[in-house]
Amino acid sequence: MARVSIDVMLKDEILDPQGQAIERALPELGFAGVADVRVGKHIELELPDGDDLEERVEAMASDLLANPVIESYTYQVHR
Amino acid sequence: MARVSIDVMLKDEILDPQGQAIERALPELGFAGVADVRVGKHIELELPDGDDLEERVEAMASDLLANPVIESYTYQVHR
Amino acid sequence: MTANAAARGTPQPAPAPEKLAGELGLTPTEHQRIVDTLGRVPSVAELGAYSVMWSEHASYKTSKAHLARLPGEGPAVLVGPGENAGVVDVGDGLAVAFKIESHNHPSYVEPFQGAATGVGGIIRDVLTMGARPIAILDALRFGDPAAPATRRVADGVVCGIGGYGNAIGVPTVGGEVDVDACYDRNPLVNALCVGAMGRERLQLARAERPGDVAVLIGQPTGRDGIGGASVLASASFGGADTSKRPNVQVGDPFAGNQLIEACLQLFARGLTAGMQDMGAAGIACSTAELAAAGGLGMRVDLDRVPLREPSMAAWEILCSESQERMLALAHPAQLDELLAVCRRWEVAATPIGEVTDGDRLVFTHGGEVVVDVPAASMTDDGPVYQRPIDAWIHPRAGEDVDAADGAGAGAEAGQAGAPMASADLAAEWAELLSHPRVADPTWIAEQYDSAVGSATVAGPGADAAVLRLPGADGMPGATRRGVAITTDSAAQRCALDPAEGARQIVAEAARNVACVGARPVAATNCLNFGDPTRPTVMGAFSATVDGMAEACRALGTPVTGGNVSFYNATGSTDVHPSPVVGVLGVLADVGAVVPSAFRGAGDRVLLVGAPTRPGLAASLWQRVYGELAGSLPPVDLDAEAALHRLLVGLAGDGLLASAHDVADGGLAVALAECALRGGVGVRVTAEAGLSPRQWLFSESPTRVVVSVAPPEIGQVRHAVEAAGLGATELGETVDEPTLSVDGVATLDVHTAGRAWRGGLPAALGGGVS
Amino acid sequence: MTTRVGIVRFPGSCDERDAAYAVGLVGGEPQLLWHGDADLAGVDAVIVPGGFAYGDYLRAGALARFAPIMGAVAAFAGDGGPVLGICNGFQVLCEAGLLPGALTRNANLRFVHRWLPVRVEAHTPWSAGVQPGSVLSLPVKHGEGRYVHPQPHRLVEAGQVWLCYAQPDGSLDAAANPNGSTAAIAGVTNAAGNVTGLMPHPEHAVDPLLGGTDGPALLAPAAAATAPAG
Ligand SMILES: Nc1ncnc2c1ncn2[C@@H]1O[C@H](COP(=O)(O)OP(=O)(O)O)[C@@H](O)[C@H]1O
Ligand SMILES: [Mg+2]
Repeated sequence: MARVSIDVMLKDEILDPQGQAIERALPELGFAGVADVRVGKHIELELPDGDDLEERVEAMASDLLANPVIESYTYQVHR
Repeated sequence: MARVSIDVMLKDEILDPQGQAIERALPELGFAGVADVRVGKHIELELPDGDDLEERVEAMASDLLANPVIESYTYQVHR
Repeated sequence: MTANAAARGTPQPAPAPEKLAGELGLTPTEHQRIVDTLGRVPSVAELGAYSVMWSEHASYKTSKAHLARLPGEGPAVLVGPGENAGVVDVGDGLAVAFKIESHNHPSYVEPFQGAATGVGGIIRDVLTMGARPIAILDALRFGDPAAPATRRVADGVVCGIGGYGNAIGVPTVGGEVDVDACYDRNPLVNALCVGAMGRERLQLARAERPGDVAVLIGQPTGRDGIGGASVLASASFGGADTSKRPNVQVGDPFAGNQLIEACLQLFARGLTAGMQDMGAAGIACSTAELAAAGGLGMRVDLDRVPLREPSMAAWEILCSESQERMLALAHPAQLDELLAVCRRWEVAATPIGEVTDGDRLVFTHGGEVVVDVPAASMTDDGPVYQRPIDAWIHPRAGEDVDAADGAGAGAEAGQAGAPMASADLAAEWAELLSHPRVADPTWIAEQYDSAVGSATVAGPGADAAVLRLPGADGMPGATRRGVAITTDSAAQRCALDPAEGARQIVAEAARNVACVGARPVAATNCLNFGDPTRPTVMGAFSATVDGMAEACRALGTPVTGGNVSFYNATGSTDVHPSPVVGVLGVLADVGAVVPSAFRGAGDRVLLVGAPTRPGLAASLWQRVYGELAGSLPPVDLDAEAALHRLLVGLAGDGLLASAHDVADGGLAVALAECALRGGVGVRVTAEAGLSPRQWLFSESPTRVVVSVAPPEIGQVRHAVEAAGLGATELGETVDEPTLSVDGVATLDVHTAGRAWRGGLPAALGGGVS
Repeated sequence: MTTRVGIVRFPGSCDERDAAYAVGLVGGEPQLLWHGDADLAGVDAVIVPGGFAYGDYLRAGALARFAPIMGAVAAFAGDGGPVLGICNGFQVLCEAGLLPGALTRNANLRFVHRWLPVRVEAHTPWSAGVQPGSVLSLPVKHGEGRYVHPQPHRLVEAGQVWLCYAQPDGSLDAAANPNGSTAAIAGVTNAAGNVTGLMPHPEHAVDPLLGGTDGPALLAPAAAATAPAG
C-alpha cells in the first residue's frame, strides 16, 4: 500500500469566498499582514502500490475529488 | 513575505463522513482497494516573514484555523 | 469624476474587427449594424460589450417578437415585463415582486455553483425592485435516473440551491422535479423568487438626473463567467491562456446576505435614485440599461472598479459576471450617507461614474476612452429576429390511444389494451406513486430551509406555498395577508401539443393556487426550449406563447415577467418544449389556508370541477407503461376560471377540510397524496362510464379532490351548482390503513407510503456530496 | 416590567428576526444587538440566533466568536446571565468556549430540515417550567449539527446534557438521531447551567400557523416577567 495526499484548490482566478472571509477576519484577531488566503481540501488515503499508481491517483482526482472546471489539484505519494 | 500551507484534519477518533463517502464511491468508479480516506482542509496564505513566523503560524492555527476539540493541524513554511 | 473625466478621444479600432466579431458570435449583419451605429470601426471593448448585450440571453432577439403577445397588464399589476421582476399590488399598501429564471447550462458544467448562482441571481432581481426576498421555488428537470451523470448532477444542483438559499437566509418553499432522458446532458434549473415590500418602496431601474453618481456595490470584479467573450483573450492579446477565463461563476451567499440588508437600508432611507443588479454582461449591461431606460447617458471610469485580479482588460471588466454586485445611482448630496450604510454592512461601495446629459454610454480605462456608444443601441435598439417557423408536429400526435387505454400502438403486447385484473391496477397505482414526478418531495425539501423568516404557512407538500407577508422591516407576523405561489410544467404534453400543453400548465398552476384558497392574480414564466434556428422549435415556441397568452387572459393572471432559455439539448436532440409557469395568488387571511392533506376520518370526499374524460395521452401512466402519443383532452378555460372562483369562495367560507388538484397520475395519485399526507385512509367508488384504468389515471384537466365535513356537504353542493360545475361524491376518509377504490384497486397504506416516500431517493439519491 | 432579551446580529445571521418574533410572542421585549458593539445595552437575557454568521466559513461559528459583542456576552455569561445559543448560535458558543464540545458536519453530509421529537434531560433557566423526560416537537435545520465531545459520559454525569433527539415516546435510538450526534445530544449547558445551546429551533415553534407551539417551553427567561413558566 502507498499513502497519498491530495490537495484540491479552487483555481486562482475563481473566487474563494471562504479564503476571503478568513483574510478579512485575521487582522481583527491580531494577525496583521496576512494575504492571499485560499482554502481547499486536503485528502489522505491509502491505495495499492503499483507502476500505474500515479495514473490511478490522477484519474481519481480528476474524476471524483476535483471538478476540473473550477478546481486544480496536486498530490504527493509517500511510499 | 513567507508562504505557509496548513493542513487541518479531523482527529482520528472523530468520524469523518466525507472521507467515508469518498471511500464508498471509489470502487464504483473502478478504483479498488482504496482505504483509510480522510478529508480535511488545506489552507494557503502569505504572511510577513520574521523570527517569530512559526510562533505566529502556530497561534493562528490553534486559535482560529483548527478547533482543538476536534481537529489537529500540520503546517509547512515555504520561504 | 476627476482626472479621467478629461479622457477624450475615439476608442481605438479593434484589429481585424469582422473576424473578431464572428468569433464573438456576432453575425456579419450584426457587426455591420454596430459599424453603422457608431460610424466607425468598433473597439475591442465595444465589440465585447455588444456581443454580450446582443446575445440571445441578454437581448431576447429571437423571442421578443413573440413575447409581446403575452398579456402583461391587469388591475393588480404595478410593474409588468421589462423590469428586473414583475410587481403586483396585493392590497393593504403591500406589493409583491416575483420572477422565475433559468440557470440550465451552468448547472450542467458545475451543478453546485451553477444552481447556487441561479438562486443568487433571481434573488437580486427581486431585491432590485425594492423588495425583501421572502421565498424561493425551484423547478428542476434531470436526465434519466439510469444515465451515468444524473445523480451527480441532481445531487450537486440540490446541494447548490440549498447551499445558497439556506445560507443567504431566504426560505426555499416549493418547486417541482421531473426526469426525462432529453435532459441527460442538459438539466433544467429554474429558480423563482418572491419579494415583499410596501408599495411606496418600489424602485425602478432607470437613471433620472444627470449628475447622479453611479456606485458599484458588492463584491470585487473578477474574471467570472466571461464565457462567450473569452475568445477576445486569444484574439487580441496574443493567445493568453483561455483556460484562465472560466465560464463558471462562484456564489458567495454570505456576501449576498449582507448585500440584501445593505440595499434594503438604502431603500428604506431613500438613498438611491435607481438600482440595477449585475447578472449577465455585468457592468456593460447594468449601465446601459439604467441609462437607456432614463433616456440619458452615463460616463464610467473602469479604473475605479475594484478588481479581484489587477491585470484585467477593459472588455473583461465590462463583461465580467462576478456575483453579488449591484449598481446604484445616488444624488451627490446623499452619496456619503449611502457609502456609510454600505460600510456598516461591510459591503464595498465605490463610485465609478455618473449620469450625463445626452444618450452616450462612455467608458474610460487607463486614461483613454474605450467605449463611446449610444446607450440604447445596446439595449432597446439591438437586432430583433423573426426566425422561420414551422409547425411543431409530434409524429404520434392524434393517435387514438385512449381507446387502447393509453398505451398507444408501439407499446409491448400484454400491457396495452388487454383487460387487467384489479391486482394489476393496484400495482400500477403503486408504481406511479414512486415516479419522481409525483413521489414525496421530502428527500429534496428536507435539504432546504423552508422556515427562515417565520412566514411559511404552507411549504413543500402544499399545492402552492403560502407566505404570510412580513412588515417593512422584515419582521414576521406584521399582517394576516398572504400570497400563494407555485410552479408548474408539463413537458410531455407540450411535446405532443405545445399550445394545449401551455394552456394546461397555466390552468394547473392557477388551480394549485386556488386549491390553497388564494385568488390567482399574476404569472411569471420560464421558456426552456431547444435550438431556435430549427423552425419546428420556433413553431413550438410560438404555439406555447399563444397557448399561454390565451390561458393567462382567461384566468386573469397576466404575465409580469419571465425568462427564455434556448439551445437546451442533449447531444443533437433538443429537449422537449419545456415551459415552466409560476402563478401568484393573494389571500386576505393566511389563517384560512386550505391544506391538501385529508384532515381526519369521516369526511366526505368529492371530485369537483369538470367531469373525468379519457386522458392518458402524455399522462404519467403512459410515460411508465406506453409511449408518448395521442391527443390531449382540451381544457375549458371558462370552466377552469369558474372552478378557481369556486375554490376561493369555499375556502373563504371555511367549508373545505382539504383540496388538492388532480394532475400527474390522475385521481389515483391525487387521492393517495391526500391520504398519505394526512395519515388517513380513504374508501371511494369509481364512477361508471370509463374504463377503470381511465378513471384511475386520466389526467383530464379542471378537477379537484376536496374533503368536506358531513354537515357542510349541502352548502358545498349548492356552491358547486351555482358555479355551473359538477361535484361527484366519491366516498369518505376512513380510520383504516387502506386506499380503496371499490372493486377496482386497493392498496394498503404501508405499500403506498413506501412507494411514494422511496421514489425520489431511489431515483436521484446516492450522489456524492 | 417586561424582560428585555438581546438578540445578537452577526454578519450573516439569518434567524434573528425569527428569534425576535418568538420573544415578542412569549411576552418578552426583543432587542437586536449589533456584532460590532461591545456592550449588551443592559438586557436581561441573550439569544445568539441561527444563521450562517460570517458565512460559516472555515467552521460554523469560528469567525463569529471574535466579534466585539462576544466579549460582552462572555462577561454576561460569567456573571450568571442566561444565554441561549440556537443552531448557529450554539456553534458560536461552543467555538467561543462558553459551551463544551463542538459541532461537525452531519453524518450523511446533507443539510436536514425536519420536525422531530426532542427529550428534555435537565433543568435549566431556559426550560424552567419543563420536567426532565418531557418530549417536545421542534424543527431542526442545519448542515453541521453533529455534536461531538471527547468524553460524553462526563457531560452526562455532570448533568450538562440538556436535550436529546428521541422517539415520540421518549426512547433513544439511532433512527431518531438526524445527524449522528454523540449520545443523540441535541443541546447542552455549561457547568453553571446558565449558558445553554441547542440545534433545534424553539423560536420556529411558537406560532400555530407555522407548525407547532412547543418552543416557548425552552424560552422561559423571555417570558418570565409576564407569564411565569410552569
Ligand atoms: N424541487 C422541489 N423543491 C421543493 N419542493 C418541491 C420540489 N419538487 C416538488 N416539491 C413540492 O412537492 C409538492 C408536490 O409537487 P407537485 O407534484 O409538483 O405538485 P402538484 O401535484 O401540486 O402539481 C409541492 O408542494 C412542491 O412545492
Ligand atoms: Mg402542480
